[in-house]
Amino acid sequence: MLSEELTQIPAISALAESYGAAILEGGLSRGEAALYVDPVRIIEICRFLKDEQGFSRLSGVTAVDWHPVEPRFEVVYLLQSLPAGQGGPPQTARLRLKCRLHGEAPEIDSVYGVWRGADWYEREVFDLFGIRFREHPNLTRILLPEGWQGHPLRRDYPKHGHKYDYGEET
Amino acid sequence: MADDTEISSPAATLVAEPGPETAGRRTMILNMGPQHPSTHGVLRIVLELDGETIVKARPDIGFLHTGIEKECEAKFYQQVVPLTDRVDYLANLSNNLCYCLAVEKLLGIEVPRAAQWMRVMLTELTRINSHLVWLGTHALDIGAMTVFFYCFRERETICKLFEKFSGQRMMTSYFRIGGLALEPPRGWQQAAGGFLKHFPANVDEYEDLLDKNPIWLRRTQRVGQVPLERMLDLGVTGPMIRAAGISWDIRKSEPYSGYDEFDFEVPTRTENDVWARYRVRMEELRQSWRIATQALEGMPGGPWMAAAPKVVLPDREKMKTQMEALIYHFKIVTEGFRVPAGDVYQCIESPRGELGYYVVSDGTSKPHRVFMRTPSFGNLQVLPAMLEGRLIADSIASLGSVDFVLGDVDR
Amino acid sequence: MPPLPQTVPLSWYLLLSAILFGLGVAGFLFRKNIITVFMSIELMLNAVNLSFIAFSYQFRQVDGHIFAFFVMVVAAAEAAVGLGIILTVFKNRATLQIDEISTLKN
Amino acid sequence: MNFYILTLIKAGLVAFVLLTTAAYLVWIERKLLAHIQLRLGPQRVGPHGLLQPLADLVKLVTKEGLIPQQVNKIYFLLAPFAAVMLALISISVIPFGPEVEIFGQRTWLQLTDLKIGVLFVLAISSIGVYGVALGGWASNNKYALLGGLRSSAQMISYELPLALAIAAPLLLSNTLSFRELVETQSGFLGGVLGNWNLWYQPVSFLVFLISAFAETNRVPFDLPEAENELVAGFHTEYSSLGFAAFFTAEYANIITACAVGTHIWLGGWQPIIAPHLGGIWVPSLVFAFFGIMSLFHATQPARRWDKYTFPVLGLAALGLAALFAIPLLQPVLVPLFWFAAKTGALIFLFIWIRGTLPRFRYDQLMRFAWTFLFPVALVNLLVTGLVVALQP
Amino acid sequence: MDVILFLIFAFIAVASAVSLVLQRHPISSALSLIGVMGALAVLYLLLGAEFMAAAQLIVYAGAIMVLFVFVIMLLNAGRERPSAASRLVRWLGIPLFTLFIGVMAYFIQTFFPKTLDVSFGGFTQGAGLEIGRQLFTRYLLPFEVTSLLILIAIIGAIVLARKEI
Repeated sequence: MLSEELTQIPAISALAESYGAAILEGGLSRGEAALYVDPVRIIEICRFLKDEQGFSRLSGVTAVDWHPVEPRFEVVYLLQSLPAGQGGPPQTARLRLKCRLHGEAPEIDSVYGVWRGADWYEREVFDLFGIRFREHPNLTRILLPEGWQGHPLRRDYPKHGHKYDYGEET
Repeated sequence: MADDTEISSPAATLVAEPGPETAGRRTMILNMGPQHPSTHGVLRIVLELDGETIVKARPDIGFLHTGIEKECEAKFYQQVVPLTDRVDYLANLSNNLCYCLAVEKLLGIEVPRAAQWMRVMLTELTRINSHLVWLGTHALDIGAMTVFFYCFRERETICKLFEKFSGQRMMTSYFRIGGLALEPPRGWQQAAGGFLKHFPANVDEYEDLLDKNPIWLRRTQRVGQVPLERMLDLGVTGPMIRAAGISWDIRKSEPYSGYDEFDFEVPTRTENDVWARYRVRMEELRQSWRIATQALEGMPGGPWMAAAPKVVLPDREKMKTQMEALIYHFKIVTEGFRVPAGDVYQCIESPRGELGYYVVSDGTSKPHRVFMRTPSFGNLQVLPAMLEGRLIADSIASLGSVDFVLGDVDR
Repeated sequence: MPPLPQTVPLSWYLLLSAILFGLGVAGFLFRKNIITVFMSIELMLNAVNLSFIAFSYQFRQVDGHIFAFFVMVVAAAEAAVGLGIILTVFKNRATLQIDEISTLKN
Repeated sequence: MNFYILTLIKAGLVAFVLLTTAAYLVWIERKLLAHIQLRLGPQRVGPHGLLQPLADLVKLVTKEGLIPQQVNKIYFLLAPFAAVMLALISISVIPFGPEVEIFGQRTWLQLTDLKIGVLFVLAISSIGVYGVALGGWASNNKYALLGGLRSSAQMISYELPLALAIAAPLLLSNTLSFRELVETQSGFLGGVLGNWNLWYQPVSFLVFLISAFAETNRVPFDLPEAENELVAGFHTEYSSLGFAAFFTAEYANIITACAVGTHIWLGGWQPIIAPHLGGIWVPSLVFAFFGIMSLFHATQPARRWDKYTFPVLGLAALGLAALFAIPLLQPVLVPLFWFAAKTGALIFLFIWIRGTLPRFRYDQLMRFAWTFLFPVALVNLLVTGLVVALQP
Repeated sequence: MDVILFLIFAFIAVASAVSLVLQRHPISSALSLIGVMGALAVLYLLLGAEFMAAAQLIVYAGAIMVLFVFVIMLLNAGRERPSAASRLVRWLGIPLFTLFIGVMAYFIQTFFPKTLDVSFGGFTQGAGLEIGRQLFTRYLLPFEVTSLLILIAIIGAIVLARKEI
């Protein structure tokens, strides 16, 4: 089910070997590898990628909202490995993990335990998309004020805000 | 002396009730920011102090959140460029560049070599600009006032240079999807060359003031250290991680915009303290100067815009003579251009570290989602690890060494 | 009202010293704050110093000055140690009220 | 009664001159710093911003004096008053020149001479900390409190090396009166150079200078008001006159410290060069040179205003040069010139350092005082004492 | 002139001392004490004790009291709470105090007849020279012993200031 080019990447083939069932879909477009994985097993996969495959860095965590479509949310993990190059700068490899989540009370496990750097990114996603990260140590709003209503980066959140919705643009 | 006013109030308490985390120790909560001279904008840090030692530091961000990512969803692709300026207002061209590269990748457009080189030259000037502001404010934080003015003297030249190119000193928006917004102005070589000619001497001047200054050394050496593993774990990038000994620079490891054609080095240090970050950035000033000089001297000829009529606005001249050009112009301006569906993550080395734009297209003329992986946001997470157990004065030096821009953090 | 004398009788100085000393005693006895009690002691020492210096004037010798000087030195040493003790006590008991620090046991 | 009138006139004169100097010191500092930093500094108010202090004064006085809700009002208002008062008191024992005859009255260019003048200045400066500490505490603001605490600890610590540093040259001069101190430094080494304590006591002079920086809260020891850490330190909550008072106090303290340094180490109003080598003409020459330079620059004005200001300045300087050349006035003016020149040089050093050095960290500052300055001053004092004792 | 100066500063001293006893806030008490010390320094000057006056300001007002103020600020010592017993003490206290002063005044008047006058400038040896000479000759042993005392005090203060006790 993974394409030929994808399995040539060692990290992905190793992942497919160990967690084949959890990889739902994969693609390589414009030279960038992206995998859709089972949200339930995200921690295991991340830990595997970090510990065994050298993806020591998490560049960021974000989400995409495909509003009318279900499953609505896509949580995107931007991973990067930093193995030392031969006498030069590190050769980096990048990998995108995506998890699809349903719009009703979206929830996923936090990868804070794998990369500490996920802390603020997950809080940001929670703040702007309303996706809950289980086991996150401090899942509170980070950019918006505590009492803010709604999650602005959702597609159904009006672009002009609630107060100034003139109904022309959506 | 009548003593009717109540003097003791919680605000003046150095010795507060023992908190749960610090059982037995008496601490004071100090609210540093959002208005504080050394938080470089509107960062708020809640410090728990034991005397002048920081027991706990909790950064609080979001005071400058303007919802740029949301705004992008309402704009045509080319209209997003001016928004990216406002993200990191000290490295606006880096943001322009990163966004343009991402969309160009989605579109599959090849940018002409001349435009690439010009982009490289200007982004390196941006890096110099940003590092100068950093050095000036950082030195001012530690109390060296004069360095600030010296740095801003050169920054002024760069700003004037930018104004020459784009008509704007800070919010240049000079790069466009497919190339440059305007043709470079007449006499730009002399203007840029004049600046680059004197710049190395200026860097020496800054170093004269700081490098051997015992007070500066005492204030920066062995201050703000964080274990390397912790830094990697937290996703720290840029000069911060290079000062910790990892020679990772995206310009080298994942070259973009023709950086592989330039000869430069990635300065690293191993001390991983404020001093090392200072040294790394000073070296980067020199390397940026090298790149910019190379770009200026070897600037190839040729067009400044990609040959992609559906994306790039046509020449003024052509517009007046060719019907087709006029139609394209009309269509691009009124309804934008369509971008094939898909997603890309493009990252570049901004002055602060890894700057990445994750652009998702649904096939329409407006981006479905633009996620900005900004370096300051990632780097700022290191603050608690850096500040806790240190003195207030060290916190100032450490904060400065992170070199964050609040616009970049809050977006 | 009798006219003011041209010079100050020495006894006035001594009386002033006595008044200050008495006030110091009063502060020592009345006040509850340990720091204020300590300051009252300093006031008494000052009063004594005044007497010393007045006597020194009377005998036209500097010995009184030297005694006052020693008193000052002792007061400085006492302040250093005493305030150290107060800091420690406050750290352990979180109070400066002297009647609340009545037991040696915590 | 003549004595009282004369003293009153002198007190008024000294207070006026000191306050004006303090105000103009701000202007001088801004100008100097600006030129160190390749700027022009104040330019708008008056030619070369010369009326800037006046404008500042008007601004500060007419500004609303804000008293925040949470402060302790009495001490909040008392603190700047105490600071400026203590700063002005200590100048009263500092002489500006020798005994002179003005309108047939022989008088000292000094308010009063205490036999223990040096101790008096030390005493007042040691009390000076209350203004800062009290202001920081009464503001009821955490930054201000930290600033106040820092400054009290800092000033107690630096008081010690300061006193020890002053003690060493006192051993040489064997007096505590400023007047006699300067007189013991009269005469010329080898008939050429002023016989100053500086040549015998360079170490103590350095220790004194460093401690004076700390005592007056100047860079690199300006931690009590370190704006980058503590916003504005102890005067965070002060505005209008309260702020102006603290400011004036700071500058008056600098002047006092520099004057003390001048008297103890630099020979007070004694000339640098012996009179027979033309020492008496030095002021005239300096002013004449300055005037000619100004006139020369007026021929090539860099700015529009310079066409008018430089000739005025040049003529004024030439006039001063002529004034200093009048033999009748020389006994009064030349000592004054030397005193002002030496004090001014020290003040220039203060400003120069501010333009150059970063700030210490708090613990480094304390460690510097206790582990370096204090032992150095102590050893210097011991050595001096030994030498003085062993001399026949 | 002497009398006027004496009366002014004696009044300041007594008023400050009364304020010290009656103020409820330690900072006010401390400042009152500084007032007492300042007034006493002037009185010392009148008595010809110039050195002691300066020392009074430097050591007492400039060092010891700064320490007091520092500690009060550090601990943010609040206003004192009057305790139950104090009212009784106050009723008894004022008569006792008056009695004490009265007895003292009686003794002073008895032992020191009015002929002993103090005039400014009547005693000129207090300017440091004589004090130094006496201190390092006749009182050398006590002087050295006090230095030992100070050493002990320093050690004691350091031990007390250490965190864990």
